[in-house]
This record gives sequence, C-alpha cells and structure tokens, in this order.
Amino acid sequence: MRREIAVLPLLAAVIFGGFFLWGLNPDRDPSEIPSVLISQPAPEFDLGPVDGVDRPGLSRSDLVSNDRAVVVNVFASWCVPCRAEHAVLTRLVERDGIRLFGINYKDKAEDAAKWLSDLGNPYERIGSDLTGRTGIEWGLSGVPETFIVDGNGVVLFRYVGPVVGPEAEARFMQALEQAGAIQTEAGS
Amino acid sequence: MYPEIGHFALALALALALLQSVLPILGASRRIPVLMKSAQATAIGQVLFVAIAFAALMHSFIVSDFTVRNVVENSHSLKPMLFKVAGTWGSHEGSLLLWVLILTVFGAGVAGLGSNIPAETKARTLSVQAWISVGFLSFLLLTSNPFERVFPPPLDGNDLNPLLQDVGLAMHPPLLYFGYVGFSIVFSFAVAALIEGRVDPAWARWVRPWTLAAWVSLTAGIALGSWWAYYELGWGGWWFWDPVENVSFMPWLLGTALLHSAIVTEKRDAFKSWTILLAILTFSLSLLGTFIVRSGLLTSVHAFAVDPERGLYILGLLAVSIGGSLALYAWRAPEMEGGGLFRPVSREAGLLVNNIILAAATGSVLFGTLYPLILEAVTGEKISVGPPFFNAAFVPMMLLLVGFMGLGPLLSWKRADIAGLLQRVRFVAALALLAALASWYLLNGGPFMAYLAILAALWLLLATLREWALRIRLFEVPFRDAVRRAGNLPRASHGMTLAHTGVAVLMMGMIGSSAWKSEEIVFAAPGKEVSIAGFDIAFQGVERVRGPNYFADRGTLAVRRDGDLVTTLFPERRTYPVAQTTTTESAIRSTLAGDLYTSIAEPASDQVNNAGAWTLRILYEPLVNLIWIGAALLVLGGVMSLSDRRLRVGAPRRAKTAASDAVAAE
Amino acid sequence: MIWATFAILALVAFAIVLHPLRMAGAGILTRNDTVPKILADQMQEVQRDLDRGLISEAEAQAAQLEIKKRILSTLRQSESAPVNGAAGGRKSILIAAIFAPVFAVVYYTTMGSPDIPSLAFAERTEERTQNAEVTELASRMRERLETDPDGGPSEGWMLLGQTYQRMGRLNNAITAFEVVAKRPDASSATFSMLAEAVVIANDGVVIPKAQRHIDRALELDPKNPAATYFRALYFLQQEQPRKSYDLLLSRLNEEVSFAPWMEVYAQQINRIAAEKNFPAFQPPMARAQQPGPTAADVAAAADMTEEDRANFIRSMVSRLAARLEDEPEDLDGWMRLANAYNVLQERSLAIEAYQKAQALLEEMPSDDPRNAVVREALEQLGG
Amino acid sequence: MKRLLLALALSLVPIAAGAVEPDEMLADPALEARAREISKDLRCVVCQNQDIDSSNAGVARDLRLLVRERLLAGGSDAEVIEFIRARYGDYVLLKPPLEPSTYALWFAPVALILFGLLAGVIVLSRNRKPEAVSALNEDDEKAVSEFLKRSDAGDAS
Repeated sequence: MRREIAVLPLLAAVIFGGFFLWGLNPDRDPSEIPSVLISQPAPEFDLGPVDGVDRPGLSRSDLVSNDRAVVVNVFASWCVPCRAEHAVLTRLVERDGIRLFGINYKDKAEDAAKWLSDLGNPYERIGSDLTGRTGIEWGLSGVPETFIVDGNGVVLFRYVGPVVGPEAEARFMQALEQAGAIQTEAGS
Repeated sequence: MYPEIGHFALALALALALLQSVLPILGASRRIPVLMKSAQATAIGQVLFVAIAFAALMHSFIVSDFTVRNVVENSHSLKPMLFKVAGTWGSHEGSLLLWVLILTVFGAGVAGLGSNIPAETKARTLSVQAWISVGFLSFLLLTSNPFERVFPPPLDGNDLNPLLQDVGLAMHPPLLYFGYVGFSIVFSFAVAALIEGRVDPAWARWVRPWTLAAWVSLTAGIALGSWWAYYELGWGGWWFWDPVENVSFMPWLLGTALLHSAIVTEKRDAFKSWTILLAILTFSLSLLGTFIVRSGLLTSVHAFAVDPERGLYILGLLAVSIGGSLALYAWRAPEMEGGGLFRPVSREAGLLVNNIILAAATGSVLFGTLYPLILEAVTGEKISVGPPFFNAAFVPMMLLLVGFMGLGPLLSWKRADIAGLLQRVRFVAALALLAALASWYLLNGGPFMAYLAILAALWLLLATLREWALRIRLFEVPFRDAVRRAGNLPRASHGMTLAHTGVAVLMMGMIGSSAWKSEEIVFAAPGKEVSIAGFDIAFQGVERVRGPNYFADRGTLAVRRDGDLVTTLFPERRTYPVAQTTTTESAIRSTLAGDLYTSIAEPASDQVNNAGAWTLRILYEPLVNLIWIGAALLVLGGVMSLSDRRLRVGAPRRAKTAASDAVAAE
Repeated sequence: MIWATFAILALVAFAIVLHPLRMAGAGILTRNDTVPKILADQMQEVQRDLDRGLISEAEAQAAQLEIKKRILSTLRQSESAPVNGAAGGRKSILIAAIFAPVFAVVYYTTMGSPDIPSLAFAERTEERTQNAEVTELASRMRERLETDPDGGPSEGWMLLGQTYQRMGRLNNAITAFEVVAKRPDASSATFSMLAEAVVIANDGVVIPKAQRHIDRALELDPKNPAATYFRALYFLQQEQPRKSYDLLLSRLNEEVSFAPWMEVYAQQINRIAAEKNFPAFQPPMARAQQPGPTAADVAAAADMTEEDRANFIRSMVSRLAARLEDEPEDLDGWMRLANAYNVLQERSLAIEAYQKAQALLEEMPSDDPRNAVVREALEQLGG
Repeated sequence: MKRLLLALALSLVPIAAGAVEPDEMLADPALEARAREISKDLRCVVCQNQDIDSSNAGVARDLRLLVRERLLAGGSDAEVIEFIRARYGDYVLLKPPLEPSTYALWFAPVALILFGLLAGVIVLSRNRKPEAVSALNEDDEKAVSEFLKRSDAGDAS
C-alpha cells in the first residue's frame, strides 16, 4: 500500500510530462484562437466600398451564391505583415485563379487606396470596415486574417496572421484545394 | 577579451560540476574522506567561475560591448547605467546565467557554511546539487550561450524597452531566482537522504536554514514583482494570476508547506517521507516555472522569446531530475519508518491540516494553470482560465487555512487539551466576530466574502497575538517579567509570530484594496474637479517636461480634503523617442489608510467636445500598503527564524574529541 | 594575453580540485559528531520550555523520553570509521585535477572565439563620429535641398537618395528619388534607382509601384540594365521563369564589352537555369575579373539577413580589392571599391580608393563626368 | 521561427495604462458598473492573458463598446457574454463555463481538498493506537546522561 502511494507522484509527473511534450510541438501556436465560424455560415455584414478604389463593397450576400469557394482576406494599409502577404495573395489570384474578397479593416480610405495602387489590387470586392464591427462579427483577433468560404457562404477555414513563408503557404494551398477554391481547367 | 574569459570560465565551471557530480558521492559510498571533501573545493570553485562569467557578461553590458550578441539584443548605449547592469539578467541567456550562479551560490553555501553537516551527507547533497549544475551549465553552453559574439559589431544595441527600466523590476528577478533556485539545495538534501535511506530530526535541522533562506527570498521576490506591477503598469492591480506569476507562486505555497512539515520531522521524527516529497516537489515546481517561462508552452505577458528547441532541452532536464527523483522516492520512501504518534487534536495534526490545504491549493493553481494545455491536447478545444477561476478556488481554501492558522500555534505537541484550547481562544474569537460585524454595519456594502475574509484576518491577528501573550505570560506576571520572557523566547518563535501577523496584515490589505477600491475615469480639462473617497482633486493642466532619455506630459493635480491642500501629484505620461514607446508613471499619495493613485493617459480622442482634455484615472485603494507591509513582516519573520542559534547546533567547535578522533584515524 | 588569462584560470581550477589533498590530514565530521549534539540541544530546549512554563511537567518528561530514545539509537549506530587516505582517492583527485582544465580547453577551442576582441562602446568614437557625420551630412543636404527656392538640383536629390539608401532609410530614399522622378529632367537611371529602392523596401518584391517606375526607365532607355534586371525579377516573381531567363540572356548578349553588372546577370541566369534545368550561361569572356557589389547585387541580397548581407558585401569588396592590387589601372574598379567602402562606412579606405581613382583620372579628359563624382565624394568624406 | 516573429511583433504592443476611456463609459452608473464587471471576465484576444477592461488594444476597445451597446439594448449580463462568446468562442471567457469539458477543472479544487482531508483522516486514525510509553532501563538512562554531560562540556553553551 505504501509502495503504491509512493508511486503516485511519479505517475502524475509522467502524465504532466506527456502533456508538456505534446505542447512543445513546433506547429502549435499557443496564442492562436480557434474560430467558432468553422462550418458555420458567414456572419451577417454589409460593407460599403472603399472611397477611391474602383471595387464594389462587400456584404454577406456576395458570399452565398458563388460557383466555387472564395477567399476573404482582412487587411489594412497600416498592417506591416499585410504587405508581405499581399504578394502571396496576388500570386494566388493570378496563378491559381482564386477569387479574393477583401475587408479593409479600420483603415483610412485614402491610405487604403494608395496602398492598393502601389501594391496592386487583386481583390474582386472590398468592403470598408471603418468601425471594426464587422471584424468582431468575424471573430477577428488581429490583422491580417484570411478565411475560405464555400460557394454557399459557409466558412471552411481560417488563417490567423500573414500567409507568408513556404510552410504557411503550403498549409493555405492545401486548404484551398480541399475547399475547391482553385480554378480548375474545366472551370475556366 | 572579457566575454571570452567568461565563456572559458563557464567551461571550467562545467568541468568542476562534472567532477563534483561523481567524486563526492563515490567517496561517500566507498567511505573515502578525500573524495568526500573534494565536494567542498569544487562547489566553491564552481561559484567562483560562474561568478567570473557573470561578471564578464555584466562588464560587457556596462561598457556596451556590442561584439556580444546578447548585449546587442538586450541593451543600448543610451540606457541609464543601472539598467545596463540589470540588462545582464534581462534576457533568456543572462537570466539563465544568473539562475546557475544562484544554484552554485547555494551549493557553495552548504559547502562553506554547513559546518554542522556530517561529511557523508554533505558529499551526497553536493553531488546531487552538481547534477543540477551540470544540466543547466550544459543547457547554457549548448543552447543559450550568453557569450556568443558578433563581428563586426553593430553600431548600437536593439533594446531600450522603457517599461522594463524600473528599479523594482530590475531587482525582482534576482530575488525571485534566489528563492526558487534556492529550493534546489533542499531538493539535493532530499535526494541525498533518499540515497542514504535515512531521514531523521537532525536532517530536518540541517535543511531548515536553507529552506528558510530560499523561502524568504521567494517571498520578497514575489512581493517586489507584485509591487512593480502595482505602480508601473498603471491600473492599480497587484496580482493577475498570469501563468508566470502562478509558477513563482506554486513553489512558494509548497515551500511554505515544507517549512511547516520539516518542523514536525525535526521535533517529532514524523512526516518524514512527506517532507522529502515536499522538498522534491517544491524544486520541481521551480523547474516547471523555468520550463514554462522559457518554452512558450503557455502564453504570458512575461515570457521570454520562445524557442521550442530550448523547451525540449529543459523538458529533458525536467524528465531526468523530477522523474529521477520521484522514481527514487517511489523506491526508497516506503522504507522510511513512521515517527512519533500523535492525537487528532495536536500540533502535529494542525500542521497536517496546514500541509493538506497548502498542497491542495498548490494543486488547484497548477491544475488551473495547465488546464488549457491539457484540454487542448485532449479535445483540441481552447479555453482560458483566468482570475475568476483562481479566486473561486483559492480564496476559500486560504480562508480555511487562516482559520486553522490561528489555532495551530496554540496546540501542544502529541495531544492537546481541547477544552483548555477553546477556553483560551474564546475571547479573541468573539472579539474578531464582533469587529467583523461592526465593519459590516459601518461599511454597508461590499461582497459577503469580503466580510468573511475580514473575520478570518482579524481572528488570525488576534489569535496570534494571544498566543504570543500566553507565551510570555503577559498580564499574568509583572510586565518586566513578561519582557524578560519575551527576550528569552527562541528567535524562531518570534519569527513565527511575526510571519503569522504578516499574513493577517497582508490579507487586510488585499481585502481593502480589492473590495473597497473606488475609481474615477474622466476627461479633464484644466480646472476640472473630481471627488473620490473624500478627496477633491483639481486638475491644473499638463506641461511638457524633458527627462534624460524621454520627454513627458506631466499633469498637475492638487489634492484637497475638506478644503485643505493635502498634496500635489504629478502623474506623467512618458514618451521614449528612441524606443518609440510610451509609459505611464502614476503618481501616488501613499498612506497607511490607502493610496490615492493617479495616472494620466492620452489626450481625449474627441477633441471637439473635450478640447484640451486629458484622460485621468484616479483610484483609491484602501489599505493597499498593508500588502507590502504584511509581506515585509513575512520576510522579517523568516529572517528572525533564520538567525535562531539552534540552527547551527552540532557545528564542531573543533572540539578535542573530534580532533583526537581524527588523529586516531590517521 | 588572453591565453595567459586562460592559463591562470585553468591553473586555479587545477589547484581547486587538488586542494582536498592538502587537507587530507584533517578529520571529517561524522554523524556521531553532530546528530547527538542536535538531540542534546533539543533536550535542553524542552527543559527551557518547562522552566518557562510553556509545557507541563508530564509533557516535558514524555518529550524528553522520546529524545533520549533517539539519542540511544544514534549512539548504538556507531559508524565504521572512514577508510582514510586510500590511494584510490588520491589518484582519482589527481586525474580529476587534470581533467578540469583539459575539458575546458577542449570545449573552448571548438566553441570559443578567442580572436574577436572586446569593443566597448566608448572606444568606438571614430566609427560613431563617422556614422553621425553621414547622418548629419544627409540631414544638412536635405535641408539645403528643401529650402532651395528652385527645389534643389536633381543631382543633389539623387545623391541624397543614394545616401539614404546606403543608410538603410529606404523610405527617405524613395521620397528623395521621387522628387527627381516628377521633374522633366528625370533620366532612365532616376527611375531605375527609384524602382530599386521600392523593391528593396518591399522585401525584394516587385510591386506594381516599382513596375511603373521600371516601365518609365525602360521607356527612356530601353537598354537600362538595372531596369531590365528588375523587369526580369518581376517575371520571375510572376512564375514566368522562362521569360525572365530569356530577357536577361538577350540583354546580356547585346553587349560586346564587359560591364560590371553582367556578373549579376550571369548569376541570376544561372540561378534560374539550375532550378528549371535551362542551359547554364557560359561567359563569352575570361571570368578572372570579379567586380565589386553593384546596386543590383545589394538588391539580390535584400532577402538575406542583416549579417549574411554584411558578410556577402564584405566578401565582394575584399575580392574586388584583391583584384585591384593586381590591376591598379582599373579606374571604374577603384570607384566601385571606394563606393563600397563608403557603404561599409570604412571612411579612410574609401578616401584612399577615391584618391587612387583621382590619380588615374588625371590622365582622362577633364570633362569626364567621373571627375565630378570623385571630387564630390572626397569632399563629402572630408578627405 | 514564425512564433518567434509573432512574439517580436506582439512585444511591440505597449502595455501602457489607460484602458477604459471616459468617452466609452455609460451615463448610467449601474449599467456602467455591470459593463466593467463583464469586461473583467472577457479576455482580450490579441493580448496575452489580459481582460478587455485593462487592455488598450483596439479590439479590446471595440469589444468594450460592444458590451455597453448590448447592455443599452437591454441585454442581461449573460446575454451580453453569450453575444461575445458566439463570435469568439469559449476562449474569451476568463471564467470557463461549467460544461462536461471543464468539470475536471472546476471540481479539481474540491476533489483535491477532499482527497487531502481523507488522507489526513487515514493518517490520524492510524495514530489511534495507544502509545507505548516505556521508560528507559537503568543502563540506558546512564548512557544517555553520560552522553549529555559530555556534550555539555564540549559545547560551551
């Protein structure tokens, strides 16, 4: 009996150790927050266009009847990582034919317009979220954030932070393929 | 050159640690005196070389030698000197070096000061201590070398975080480390005892001063950190249940339990395997803290830049040290015979309850801290466990503990007389209840729990004083006799009284500042008046002032009470142009009754309706200073106990017998 | 000096490990020496408590009885005397004493960097003043250009832009270049420099803004090598490696004589070739000569870490310097070297190189534009 | 590496004070007090372990405004919290809801105390048996007192 009890602390330590080992997995990001939106319909929102950018605004109705999955990217001109991500998204649009929608988060219209003119504008539609309320509806924790929404407006995937670097891009590409967001030969 | 000397000295320290981890323990088992004694020399050698390395790193920081990567990343030529010095332990590498330095200081302490410890026990203990040394020195050299060089050097360093440029924060890590690394030696004693297979009252007495020293530093370190958060972060809180705070708090809780259970082992030869387990677990929790802070396992404001590889290395160290020691415990502890018997109402039973509650509280904090990780691993769900949980779990346990704390010291060993006990505390219990009811009537409002806490704190305070009065027979014998009796009491007894009083005082500070805090947040243009807690505060405007490496918007607040000017406060909002950071320097009027805490934030965002207005935050925190006073009493109590001469009994005065024995043995 | 210090430290370690041998004669403390004393002290403590009336007579007796029993059991467990002065012990200590310094030296020689000197911040005044001078010069220049009623000469703005670019203040550089780009006298080089700055500022990505400048540069001078290079880089980033490759190759083949930028072209062509299995580029001329870093090289280095980049530039510079030792007649080489030293803030070396160039320039016609460049640079460096 | 970068990026967020601003506050003190209490139980999603009440991050401010908006719209405390939770999940709740997945968490403290007390009772009951108080025999008594005399002489205290 005494012996069994004396083993308990060791047992507890081993169990905790197992969790620690699991927690050290380099792919795990402790500050990442899972989205409640996954497999849920996209939230209700209706955003006007950004002044000075010749793209229409964005609302939920633009997400519910598409021929294939689309990408919704939340960006801002003041967000430094967005710059690096922009090149990646542009390439995805040009090379893989994804449909990209933008939510311009808490940004001045003139800054956003200049930013898009400098870097190029791969977005099909851009909604201007000046107050950040739409951001909350999407459960936004920071900028940039990127969602994949299927043709019927159901959110399939969420990526927090910039999609930059081979690892992130591979993960994102895989999600795009699974969602069928990439234009296939037949579809074009 | 200096950084290289430091690097070389670390290598030498590792070499000595390797030797010390093998030779003395070998000497102890083969009974070869010269090998046993080698522990003393190598322990002192280790501290010497680690200190050289530490001094070399500090020198690099002081002269801003940017050929050292660690200096580049954590310092800047414009930093004030004090913070250049503190920068030495501001980074992962530097703080780990400090960690190792303290580890070796405790090893050398036992080698040099532990003159009453038999050579064999000492040799084993120091060998175990050296195992930890080897682990951490190799960790330092292999994954976190503080002496990594850059050449050609960049023109200036990267870091000038003004938030961390604070005296309290600069001193907080050394004290904290002194505390929780200090428990390493207690761990080593415990493992050595397991290897030797013997724990007795003498062992408890050898360990006690080291446990006390570590506990005192940890208490001071935690209090200092809490104090820093209170006045630097600018929103008047002093404890946030952040994972990093929790991991320093858990060793404290368990260390407190250890202090008490070691008394039972010392006086009554009981609780032996439990005391050993506590000694192992206390240091294990310290190691766990080191692991959590440096591995990025949990998110925290205080965490160092994370690196999974380092995390893996420390986890390996944890597996070996904690796993190894607990396996040894599972093997050897059951053989330890139980000690003296005692009755359900006795000092032993009281201390048992103390230990049970402290251990359960530690377990709850540990579980709450790690639960998000566990749940994520099991179900993938991510949740947060924040202050509401910890308060709900922890506060009731502490109230229970405090209830017993008042009684414990009044109990006698083995069996206590219940009727006599009740008779002795009847009066103070009634007094505490009366005072709590009175405060309810007078304060009307505030949560019920707060009144329960008031009752508990008052009960503890009065019962502690009552116990002390009983001891010196105050009011029973002439006053002069009572004073003489007080003088004759052992220091440890005064220490206990002080520490328990400290807990009561601390509690009152916590209750006052959390349940009766009042707050005003306003936009204030010059001339605006705010009333809070009986003070009338007039905002007289903001002026721009220059500091050595910052400029500040300094607000002027005239504080009046009943029309009389009490004081003028100057809260600042500092901007550091180089680091492009803004900090808040709150201005506090501190009295025993409470703090008037003022801080100034940015100008009103809406300048149309609030032209020229600033955001003012004014808090009144009743009794908050009792928290630091209580902590100081705890520390003072610990130091008082530490100075008790009984802790040094057994040290040879190089008595004739010992000397002649040695000659005979030659 | 440093090794002498190490030797002293190693000696100290050696002595420390040997020390126990010196006290071998002294006895050691055994449990029998200490434990009973502690128990005896506890006896006295009980007695004192009794005297003070803290405990009752019965309690005291019971407690003392307990302690007495412990004393007895300790006395009975008399320990065997330690085997003193065993030869095994001495030998182990000796081996250990040798092990300590050897271990440290072996570790250190593999991991240490004894050649890197300490450099206290206070000792680096020269470097600092230089840096401060450049900053000061740039801000003075900018002030003068900004206050100039005519908007300041275009050459001045270009020089300012280049200075800022060297200092790594890319946004300032872009602003300075943009001033000139808006003027009618903007040349192809103006736009290609602007494009380069924009590309570097965007982590090496040719963004549409950069493209517009590249277009302008090529409009003004279809042969502008820098603009062509960035156009090719753009194609590469558009995942059109073939187009990029062809563009570089055809531009390279247009030249008949050697120009310094060709090396970068060749490298880029071969990089693409290696990745995509295109035929590698065979240099038509002897490749003995190694040019120094060009602006495009620096651009290529933009995705390196700060340290890698510094090393890269330094290696290029030292290669160039070594070549110039052998070919001191290469005027453009000296000018490039001088410019490179300037970038690296090696002031005296930069002056020296410019002076070499100046000497060679004396044989050139006085209206050679390089004269002005060298003069200006030397003035700026204060040499 | 990515985590390192993120950590660096996050470290640039100043932890300066001045979370709740006066212009956010509600005119009705009772409602404002409720808003403050709710804010203290909601975690700021971009900061590390901070409630939105004390965070000066932009998103935290938006959430504070939202909390007040919902309160003004007549929502109960639970409804307001549920509103935020529907968008951000359980992660934002600093006080985890009592659900099957958190039973272990919430009952752990109680279980630990009960387990500890049980262990204590077992230890105490083992101590029940009467203590054998056998006095020392004469030889032993002599040995001890001799020893004590010796140690008194050796130790001059």
